[in-house]
Amino acid sequence: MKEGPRGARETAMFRAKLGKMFMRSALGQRLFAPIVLFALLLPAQLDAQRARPAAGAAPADDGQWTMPSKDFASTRYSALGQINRSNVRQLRPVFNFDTGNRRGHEAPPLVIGSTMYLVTPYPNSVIALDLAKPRPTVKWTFRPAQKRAAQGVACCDVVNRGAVYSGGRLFLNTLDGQAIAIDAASGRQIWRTQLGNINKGETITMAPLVAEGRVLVGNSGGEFGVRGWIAALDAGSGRVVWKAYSTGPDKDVLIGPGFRPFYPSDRGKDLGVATWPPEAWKIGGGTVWGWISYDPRTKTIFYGTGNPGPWNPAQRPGANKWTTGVFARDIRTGQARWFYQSSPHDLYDHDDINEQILLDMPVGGRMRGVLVRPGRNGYMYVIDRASGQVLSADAYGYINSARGVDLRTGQLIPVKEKEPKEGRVVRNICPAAPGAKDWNPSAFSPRTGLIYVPHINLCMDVGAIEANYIAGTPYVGADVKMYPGPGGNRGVFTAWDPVRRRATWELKEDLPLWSPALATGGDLVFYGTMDGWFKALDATTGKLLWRAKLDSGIIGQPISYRGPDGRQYVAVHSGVGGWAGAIVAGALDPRDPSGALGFVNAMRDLPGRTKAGGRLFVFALPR
Amino acid sequence: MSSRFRVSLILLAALASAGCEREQRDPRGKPLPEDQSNVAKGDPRDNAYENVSYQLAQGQRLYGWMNCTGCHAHGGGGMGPPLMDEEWRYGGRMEDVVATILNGRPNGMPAFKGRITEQQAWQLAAYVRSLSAQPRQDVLGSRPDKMSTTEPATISEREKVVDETPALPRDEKD
Amino acid sequence: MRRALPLLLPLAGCDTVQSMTGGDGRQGALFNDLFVIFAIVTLVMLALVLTGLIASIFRRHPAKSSVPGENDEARDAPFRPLLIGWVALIATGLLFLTTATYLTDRAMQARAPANRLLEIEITANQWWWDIRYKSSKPWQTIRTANEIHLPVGIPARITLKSNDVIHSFWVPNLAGKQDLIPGRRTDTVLEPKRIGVYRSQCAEFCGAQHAHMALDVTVESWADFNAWRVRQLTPAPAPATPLALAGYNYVTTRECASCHAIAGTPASAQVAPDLTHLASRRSIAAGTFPMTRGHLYAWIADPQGAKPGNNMPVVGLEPNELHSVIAYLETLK
Amino acid sequence: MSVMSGKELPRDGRDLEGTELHERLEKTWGTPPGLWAWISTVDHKRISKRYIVTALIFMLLGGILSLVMRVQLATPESGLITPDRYNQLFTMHGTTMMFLFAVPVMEAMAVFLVPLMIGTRAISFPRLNAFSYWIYLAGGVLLWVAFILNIGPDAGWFAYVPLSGPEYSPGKRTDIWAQMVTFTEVAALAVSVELVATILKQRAPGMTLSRMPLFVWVSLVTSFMVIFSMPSVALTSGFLLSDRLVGTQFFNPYEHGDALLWQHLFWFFGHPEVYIIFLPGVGFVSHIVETFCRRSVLFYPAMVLAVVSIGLLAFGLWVHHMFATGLPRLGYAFYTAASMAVAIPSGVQVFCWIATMWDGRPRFDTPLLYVVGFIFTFVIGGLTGVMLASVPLDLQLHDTYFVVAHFHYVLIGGAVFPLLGAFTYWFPKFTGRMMSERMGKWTFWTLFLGFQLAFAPMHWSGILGMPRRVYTYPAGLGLEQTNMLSTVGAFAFAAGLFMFLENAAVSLRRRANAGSNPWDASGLEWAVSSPPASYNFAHIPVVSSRTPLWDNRDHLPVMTGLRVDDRELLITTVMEAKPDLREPSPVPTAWPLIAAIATTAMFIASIFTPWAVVVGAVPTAAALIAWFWPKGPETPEPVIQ
Repeated sequence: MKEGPRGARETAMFRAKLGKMFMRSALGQRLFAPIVLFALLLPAQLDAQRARPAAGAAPADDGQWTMPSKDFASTRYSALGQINRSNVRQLRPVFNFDTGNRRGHEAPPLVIGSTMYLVTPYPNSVIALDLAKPRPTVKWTFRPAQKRAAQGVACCDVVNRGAVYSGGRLFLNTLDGQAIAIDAASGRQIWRTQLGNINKGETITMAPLVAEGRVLVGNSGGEFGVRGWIAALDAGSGRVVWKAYSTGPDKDVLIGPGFRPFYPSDRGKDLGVATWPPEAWKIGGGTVWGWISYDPRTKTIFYGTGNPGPWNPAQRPGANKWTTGVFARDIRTGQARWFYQSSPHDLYDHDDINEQILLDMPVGGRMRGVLVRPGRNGYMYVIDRASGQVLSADAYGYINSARGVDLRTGQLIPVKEKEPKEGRVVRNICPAAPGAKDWNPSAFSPRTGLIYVPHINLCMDVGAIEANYIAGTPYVGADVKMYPGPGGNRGVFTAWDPVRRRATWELKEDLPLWSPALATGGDLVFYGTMDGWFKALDATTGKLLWRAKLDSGIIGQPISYRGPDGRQYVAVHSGVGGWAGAIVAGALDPRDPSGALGFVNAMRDLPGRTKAGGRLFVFALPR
Repeated sequence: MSSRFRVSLILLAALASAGCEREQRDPRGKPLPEDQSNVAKGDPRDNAYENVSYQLAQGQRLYGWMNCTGCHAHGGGGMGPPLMDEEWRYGGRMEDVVATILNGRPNGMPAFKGRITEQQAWQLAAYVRSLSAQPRQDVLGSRPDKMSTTEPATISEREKVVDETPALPRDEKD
Repeated sequence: MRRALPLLLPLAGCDTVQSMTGGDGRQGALFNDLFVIFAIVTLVMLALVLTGLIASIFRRHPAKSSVPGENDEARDAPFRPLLIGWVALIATGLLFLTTATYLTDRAMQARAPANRLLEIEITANQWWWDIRYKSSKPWQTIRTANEIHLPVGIPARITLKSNDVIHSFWVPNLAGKQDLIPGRRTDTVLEPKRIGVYRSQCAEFCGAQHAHMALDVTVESWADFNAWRVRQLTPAPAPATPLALAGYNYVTTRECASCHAIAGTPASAQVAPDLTHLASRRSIAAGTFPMTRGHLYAWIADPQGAKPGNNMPVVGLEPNELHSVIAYLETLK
Repeated sequence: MSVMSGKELPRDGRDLEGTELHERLEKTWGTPPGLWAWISTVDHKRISKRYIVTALIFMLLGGILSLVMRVQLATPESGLITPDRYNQLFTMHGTTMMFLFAVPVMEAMAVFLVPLMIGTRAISFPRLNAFSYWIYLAGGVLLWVAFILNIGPDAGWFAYVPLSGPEYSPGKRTDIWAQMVTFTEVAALAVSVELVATILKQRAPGMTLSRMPLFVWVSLVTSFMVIFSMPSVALTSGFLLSDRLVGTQFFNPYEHGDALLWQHLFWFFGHPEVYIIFLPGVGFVSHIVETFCRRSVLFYPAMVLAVVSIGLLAFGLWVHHMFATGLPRLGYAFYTAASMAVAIPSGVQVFCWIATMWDGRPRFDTPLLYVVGFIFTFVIGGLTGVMLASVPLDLQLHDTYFVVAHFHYVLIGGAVFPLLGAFTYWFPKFTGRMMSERMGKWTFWTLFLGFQLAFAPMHWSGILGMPRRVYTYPAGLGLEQTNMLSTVGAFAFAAGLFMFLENAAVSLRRRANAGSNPWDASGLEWAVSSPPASYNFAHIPVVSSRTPLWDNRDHLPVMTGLRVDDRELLITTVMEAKPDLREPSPVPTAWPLIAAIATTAMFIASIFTPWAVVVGAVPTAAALIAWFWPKGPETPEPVIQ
């Protein structure tokens, strides 16, 4: 990709001219026009105007769904196009399956061959369904042995974000901190490794990523003063190959000579200690509970680190490295390549764990290998995959707590008046603690070149108080009340054009969007709402084309697959919960606005609009 | 005159017993009764903690210090169940709440035995019960000097959000 | 002149560690100067009044026979110039004192250049002081309690805040008071002039143990101060004896660790004084007792004994636990 | 011009003289014996005496508390009383002395003396006067019963938030304190309104503003000060109560309330309060000086001007209580200047008294001794006050024992010494009996020396770094000797007070022998019998000078024309005191007591549930309706000249 900006433009112009000449000629019009047009326009789109998944990270679709993000580039794009804009209205449920669990179902079903695998919230049972049968039946169920007490240290409902299939095995994490490999055929446990310690508040809720024979696992517990880490386990044995902490001395963080951060503020010795008050890094958070992307060409993983602990910023002066930032690491050794901190000295629990979609796209006229991530702090970051340079950072939600990102230094420019202070409630901070977008990932369609971002529009009041660290109990130090942001809508569904750096279209949703998006080759996007509507939109215009009401709110990850019968299916879990749905899943009392770390205040109407549930729904066109 | 005097003395004594109980300030807490045979009548410490303002105020302070807020918020719950409703998973008497605090419960409530003193557990239990309005309401102060948790915040005026859904032939429902 | 103040105070005897007469800080010295000025002026005024009073009592008054109230108004007239003079004298005196006040206040407010300032943040709690020495390098932040060290001759800016009620920060030997008010941030500057040990005490009524809310102030040479600062940054040593180890195990896992922190150990709680260098401090429980083994025993065995109502509970340690806890705490130099 | 009469009225008693007139008037105005009459009386003299006796009882109680505190502080680290109890003790001491003793006793003196000094038969709004006493009594009893039940307030007499707020003062202690403030402020406001109306509209004919006795001037100024300052504390104690009881956020910094709001509002009342207590002392001293020097006080206009200007300045210096809070420095200069400026009018007053002594023929009877003690003590207190007005000095001296010494010098020196002098001076008027002069002199010297011994060392305690409101102090700070001296002095002072009461009690048992004007004083109050008859004046006197009894030694001119068979007052014009109207005066009734009981029940119950305000409003309203129910045409009639 060594094309200069001028070269790209000239190529495009040449092709356009060529096309016009052919169109004008009689021969072209009659015979060749359709073929030539297709041949000329497609590469023109790909090359000059549109983003496309990173080469090698998003292989051609085989109709299966083996990992929650669909591919290493994290596109959540299914190329299946049987269901499309014209026939989606006939979509109807073909079967459903009750998981028997009534907490927040954030996991996606996986489909490998003719088997579908479900992972429930705690106790994290794995259920294999045989799709070959006319009415799918349970092949086997796996119930991991785990500690009940883990439920007490799960910050935001006892969720699990899914398993991964690789080489005949399923890999999943349990709430009490284990990584487990099971045989996909039999449901038999192959190995299990205890990684987290719930007595310190460590849990694991993330879905692992498997590549290069490594299972990548990170911990949760940023609200408990744990020390964040990511570990690579040998997929065969479950042995820990490397483990990189998010705080502490360089040797713990696996920062070595190969570490070349783009910005000077990230260079220096042992910044994971020096940017903290003494000892604070040991209980400083930076957990890795979100999404990992992988670039097979450079053997690099990209992942974000969570918030520093406690929330009350006065207790941790300094930049608090390496929390709330993106790491690029060598998957083989774990050695860090670069780091970028989107919220230095995080003030608002803006974990930086959101998805990074690996794209190749023109930036300033030149094709760059980038990762695009809608950050918790409300900025859509475009970061160079090789160097860690922020190429652009544009607000995709309402932000009044920052003035922007200084692209020269990479630093977020905070608004002083919105900094939480001890002794006085700071009001109307936007975005709120869950950010402009929380964990629920976006989808990217190479057909439209748009990123589909399901996100939220909440603001909050924060009253910071001195947090007290007691191992295994929450370490937060803030009273929070959230409420709808400007406009009054709590959710937004945005189609973002990464090249033009703006939203192409936007859809307001009353409730926060807590479910991820799915894009398909039929130019459709699917997502669910917390009151149980499963919706399909026109991917180019955002027009609602179809919707169905499920028995409980949707926070699950929708997928699409080709069934054994060759038909395209769309599947999603209902089962409201998570941080936003804790008021229903945990039966919280709406009279206390500070419940669920302040989320209850924004969701007081949810119990009247949906109920707890846990059921898989599969949709298809009529036969 | 003397009979009136006697009546007022009795009234004063009644007031004294009522007033004194709520206003006692015993920084060392009440010791365990020597004679435990009378368990049926309830632990005598119940009243000594939950009807005493000082002990409730101590419980309120500890509720924050011991990070109860982190899981149970200010009664509404979060990671842990709400405490301001009428439901008690493990019993709602003082003794039950104290036992829950000290010994923990299997679904995630950590044990605080050895982390706080027994006296502090009783203070906490008294405060926890006050969240659901169990003890007398004139015992605990109206609010702490912290963010208000009785008023919902609505700084940004909430407008009615129109659901931009077109009329569909039928909505699928299972 | 500042040495003249003690002369005015015969009972003072000598400067103590908690006395306004010390003048051991820049503001304290200015206070002394101004106090002497006020004392002289007010004593002169008092002398004038008393002279007049005594003279009018003992002067030879006119005979008693005349009618009361006769010609009173006419007899007022001769006193008029005297009254005007008296008012003029008072007004002049007040003007003089107001000017002296204004100039002293200005001198006290004069701030040293920021680069020479030491930044300290003091948070008041019922009934102890939480101390943080700030630094542009966060890892050099020092956290301690109930004791501050200051290098002589270097101004220290002290940021003050409160976690609960209103307190007042006051080192009489060094400078005047500044309240610590919840919801507000206030600050003051201390500029000690003499090496020494001083005592500060909360000066705004703050509840049950207002009387036992003191702060030890050590003013020392720059070298000594730096040595202290380096020592404060070191984490607690590992316990060396079996007894201390038993104490370590207790302190870092049991009730103590729910409120106190000791750097270098798992105990990281923040609602009570930091204990990392407890044994190096001059006193226990915010200036309630001197730091001795006996007082440490007394304090930990029954914190509600000498400081009733404070927030440290009676844990009820067994004797062997108490011995080991004390043995460990004594290693926290 | 000796007699101005209305038109011929058959019942006006103009022709009556001596015993017959007395009997007719006594039948109209008197209070018959018996419990019912005792409850329903509206006679300002009886109510004033109740006020004074009650206030003195509270003073004794508050004094006992201070002795207990002094015993605790006599030695370092004394374990005599717990800190919890000690905090209640000093809060009760301050609250009792300020709210239940000093202000009420000064107002009570005015309630007794002002109608007599201005020559009227009754105070205006006499039922309100009765009501104010019952309310005051209820507030005081509430506080003290609570204290005995261990619910005594413990946040200091100025109860700074957030310490006094819902989180840091659990229980009902502070609620009781705040509600007691409500009681006393209702009482004080009521009395002030009565006094203002009485002084402005009921002066004897001819008593123009420039002939008003100084004590009446002082009462007028302090009454206005009460009217302007009390609403401030009413507001802020209302805020505190609603924060504590229904969870409002006035003082919660987290919810953008402000702890300093309390201090501003409290001291906007609290500082004038000091002058409300001290100014009546100025009045007492002026009268005593005049009588015992046998010469009117020099420069009457300057004295009046000084009193008025102190009254105005008092509202401009509340911030000098808040110098350590870190308010903007620039504003401090104003408050420093205003605080120091008070020295000028005070200096004028001291000059005038001393010059009066110089020019007069002083007879050093006990009342004048108190004046001498007052001048000495008050001048010292005033000068330390000048020190405290200076920001750099105040930042050191504030909230130390230096301040404790200062305000005891000002309040005991400036108000209690004059008050004791005034008690001695007017004792014959109150009771018809003289106090023992010999005992009086012993008492004075004991009090004076005891006071100096108790409070002078406190200056040193403060300078040596002893903060106020500490229940103990460590050894080795040099505080042992000064505190021991203070304790010894406090007991001596207490002994002096006991001697004073003993003297009064012994004197009361003597035969009434004082006569109407034992001191040969000049004011109208000495024109009536001792103790005065229920109707005060058989005929309304007519005044033509500031010293009517000296200027008309043989026969005080009077006017007639008021009814003898009905309660009627002469209303005169505000400035010139020309006869204007004849106004009916209410008859005795129990409704004030019933209204007070209803109000008290509502106030106290509101501590326990806010619904009490709603429920309690009904009986209170009913009592008030009954109280004010019109009983027929009672319109004032003009005086026809």
